Amino acid sequence: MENSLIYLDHNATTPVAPEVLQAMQPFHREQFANPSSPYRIATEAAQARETAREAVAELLGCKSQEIIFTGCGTEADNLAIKGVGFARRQQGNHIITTKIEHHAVLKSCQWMEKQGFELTYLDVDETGRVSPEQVERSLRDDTILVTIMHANNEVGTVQPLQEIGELLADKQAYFHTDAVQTAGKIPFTVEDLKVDLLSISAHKIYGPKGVGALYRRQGTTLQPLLHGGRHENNLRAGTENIAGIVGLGAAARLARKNLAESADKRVAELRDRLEAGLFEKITDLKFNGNRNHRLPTTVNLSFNYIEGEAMLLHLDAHGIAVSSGSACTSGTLDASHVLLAMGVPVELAHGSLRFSLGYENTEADIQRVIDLLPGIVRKLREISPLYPGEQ
Amino acid sequence: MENSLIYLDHNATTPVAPEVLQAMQPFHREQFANPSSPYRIATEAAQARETAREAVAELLGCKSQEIIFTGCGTEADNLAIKGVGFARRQQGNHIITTKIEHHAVLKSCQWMEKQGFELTYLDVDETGRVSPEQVERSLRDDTILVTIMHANNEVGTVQPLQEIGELLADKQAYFHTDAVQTAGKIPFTVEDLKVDLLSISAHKIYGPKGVGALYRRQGTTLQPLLHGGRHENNLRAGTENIAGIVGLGAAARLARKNLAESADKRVAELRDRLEAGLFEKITDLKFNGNRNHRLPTTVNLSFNYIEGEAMLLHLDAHGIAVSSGSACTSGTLDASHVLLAMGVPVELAHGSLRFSLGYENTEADIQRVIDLLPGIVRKLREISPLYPGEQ
Amino acid sequence: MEYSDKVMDYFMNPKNMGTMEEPDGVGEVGNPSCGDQMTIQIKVEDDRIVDIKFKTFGCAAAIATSSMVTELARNKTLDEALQLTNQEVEEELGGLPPIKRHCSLLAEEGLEAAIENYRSKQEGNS
Amino acid sequence: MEYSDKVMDYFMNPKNMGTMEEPDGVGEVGNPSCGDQMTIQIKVEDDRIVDIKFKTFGCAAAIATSSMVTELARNKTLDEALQLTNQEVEEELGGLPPIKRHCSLLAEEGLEAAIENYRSKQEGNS
Ligand SMILES: Cc1ncc(COP(=O)(O)O)c(C=O)c1O
Ligand SMILES: Cc1ncc(COP(=O)(O)O)c(C=O)c1O
Repeated sequence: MENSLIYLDHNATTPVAPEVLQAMQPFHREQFANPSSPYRIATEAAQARETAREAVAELLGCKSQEIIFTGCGTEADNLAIKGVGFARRQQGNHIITTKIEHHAVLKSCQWMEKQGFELTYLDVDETGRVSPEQVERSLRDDTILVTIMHANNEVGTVQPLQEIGELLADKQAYFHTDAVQTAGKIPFTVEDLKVDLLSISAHKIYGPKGVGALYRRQGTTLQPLLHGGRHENNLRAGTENIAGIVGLGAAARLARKNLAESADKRVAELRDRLEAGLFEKITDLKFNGNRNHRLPTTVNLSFNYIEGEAMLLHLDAHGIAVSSGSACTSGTLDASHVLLAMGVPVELAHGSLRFSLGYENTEADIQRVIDLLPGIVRKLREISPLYPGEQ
Repeated sequence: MENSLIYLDHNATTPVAPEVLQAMQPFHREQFANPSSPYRIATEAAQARETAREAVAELLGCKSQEIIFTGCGTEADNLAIKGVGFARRQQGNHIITTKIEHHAVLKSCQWMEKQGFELTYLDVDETGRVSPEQVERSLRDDTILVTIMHANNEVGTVQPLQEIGELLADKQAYFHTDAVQTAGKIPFTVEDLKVDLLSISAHKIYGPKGVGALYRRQGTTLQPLLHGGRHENNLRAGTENIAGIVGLGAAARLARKNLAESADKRVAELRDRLEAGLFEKITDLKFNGNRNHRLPTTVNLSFNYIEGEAMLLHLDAHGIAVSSGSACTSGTLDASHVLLAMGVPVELAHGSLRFSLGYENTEADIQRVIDLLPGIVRKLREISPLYPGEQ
Repeated sequence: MEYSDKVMDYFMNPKNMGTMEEPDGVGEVGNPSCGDQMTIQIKVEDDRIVDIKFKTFGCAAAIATSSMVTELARNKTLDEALQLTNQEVEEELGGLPPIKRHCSLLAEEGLEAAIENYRSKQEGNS
Repeated sequence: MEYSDKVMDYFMNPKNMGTMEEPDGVGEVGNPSCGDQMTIQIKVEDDRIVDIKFKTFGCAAAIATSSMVTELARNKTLDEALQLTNQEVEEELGGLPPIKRHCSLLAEEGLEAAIENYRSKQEGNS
């Protein structure tokens, strides 16, 4: 079954690339030592960790001391938000974010509200974009943090971070972005975005699950989230997951190579072909997102009259893996908070599919979806009491 | 060099066992899906996670729903302490712990003090043991949590948790233990210890780094530390590190098998041989710990007149890896807080070595240490201005 | 989350799907903005359901339970059909994932609504 | 944390280790409860250090810097020797890990204390 799998859910997670897996291999049984120890084999592990840190820093265009390794993207987001909040309570009490953040940011912000912080949740337009003017209007003297994701995981809309970063430049508020969906997928540096803090996660870019990182501009005040040993410059305790960290480093190197070879452009072409093919064959289809500012990997569509999971399971029966809404929020039956914030009607939000492509996808993969999905949609529409029939 | 390595620092970390590594292998590139997704390959990943949960539950003698996977032992400790503290603030404000906890507990408790909680840090006797009576005397009406480690990582002293658990049975205070050094190394169940919360870490028992777990007795109120998706029963967000979790499950199974085969007794015999051999050949040696209540893997000794790191590096030059104090606190020059709390004079605390054995150690390994260390000690004592010469 | 084979079968190949000419009773329950809606039609002879059809907008569980409830109700008297519970529907399907339980309520309510509708029309006629 | 090869060499095979009969000056600095203590002895002829010995309780860095400072001071005039800084000692060793920097202070202070001790004895004699 796995052989014939067509995987189109790369925004949820990716397979570990062969070169990444190989880089990790020696750190399980051979160079397994705890890098905090002073003996020789431990020093080797510590060196491998620092080499990985440099690779991540190169991907993000920052200094290697500015990288803090964490246990996942979620932890990086939590560390940024709670770490800044608790560290800067003296300076102020107000945090700005958006309504379309990943739950790692949204739920952290909601928790901060319970701790007495004041939160502003910004609206987005119908393409999922925040306006810099609105950020500016929401700024207060006591705003200590603005956290706005780089690209949304569900619809792929990329935010105007540079403009927002510029208007924050002379403000006391720190600027954090959740770049879990963009790091390694589109070219940028932390200087381009003008951010102080930026979260990434290895498993979204062909690295292992269970490791992420937070970029923290030098001088940015932060409290640790995990207290304990003096690991990661006293900002993240816990024996380092050396194999995972080495894997993130290798994934960062691979991502740079792919970007240098315009792999992002190739994947965008495939994605555009998929989108065009589906629009050609399926009526009552709605595009969700922003065609000018979008991740190259992602297309999100709403199929009127039918529900997303039903389509997804039919595709799965043909060995095609896609997502309806965000994988992280499955286990809930609510419609995507992102689509709703964009003003998509609830029925259409329930009827959405996200296709997220990866570097290993082929034209044949795309063609198969274009061949199969219209029949599935027809079948489900026949079952649907909402469908008025072909007009 | 690695071939001839004699590794005697298993309390710091362990190599991943071959069977554990093998169990993890399929989850990097084949069954790599995000287990939250509803399609088939994701379901397989979710099943692997649940199988691992059962294995951990079997090791600890609890229900599998009572296991929360985390990113490391440190995170499990932080989750227990902060998670209970924030969840039970209404019930009370007082937390009891000891002076010899791992920094993951100690620093979490100190942070809680900054958040307005009141902490009691219990003393230990000269063997590193807490007295249940003292726990009882320290209990208050507003005590919401007692956190006492199961066995200390530096000296191996095992605490009388059962007695403490019994006296807490009719109190409102939850009982947490950091069992990172005991789970899988000595046989016990959570019922034996009468605890409500218990932390473990995979890399101490031949599992991978970057994964741990918290046992949480059903009904125990807890707030998450990492907010985000609804993973781990809403108590720990972040895409699950499936390979790591499967590795922890395999390590738990291996640990049960080893315990069933009395591997703990064999390792204790080797350890006793090492201890006896060193006492026979080296004068002015001090035993740190409790010979009746001790981890089978561990012996901690103070070598009068000389300093630990110097011995450690000489041993390293011979390919022997040991620890002086806790690996997690290296990077600091303070003497071990554990030895100081036990009343060991500062010079002797500076002159301590921890040998922590593992299942792969042989008699030949031990003999080599007994052969080499006396000469190293002699050499360093000759350099030492404190050494009065052989009496 | 995982569906039983039987759920998947009833979802992929739903039985009694569609509409009929001149149904004797029609039930419409649910709401697309809640993610599911169901229409159920029955044909009644001698107080017995002799034909039954449904259409459902919703997830796999909603479609499968809709289909199953029509299977179970067919050839039952109206009173017997009213005894059908969502538990029975679920059990027939080999269980549902906990977060999908509410879907089986839709099916039960749909059938009830259709019988209700038939009976109120009968009263109107009599 | 990692030591340079030269630190390791001076630590594993310390030069000028030991004590001498009738030293002209003795310096004792540090404190075992802080983790290191050093004794340094010098023999002086014509205001020049002609022999020098040390003993050190402490970590590898403390032992290596002790040994290096004795190497650097030997055959220097007392004034020249007093010019020796902990930076020089560190540099000669190819650097020290940041958290070990303080150890090179011990060596500098030990040498100063020994020269001080010699000079104060001279004053007593004259
Ligand atoms: C007793 C104890 N608790 C907690 C920890 C922390 O575990 P981890 O390194 O997995 O974060 C350790 C080891 O470092 C330990 O020995
Ligand atoms: C935008 C975004 N932020 C954060 C996360 C969380 O990352 P992780 O799953 O590594 O915790 C994800 C993915 O799940 C994501 O897509």
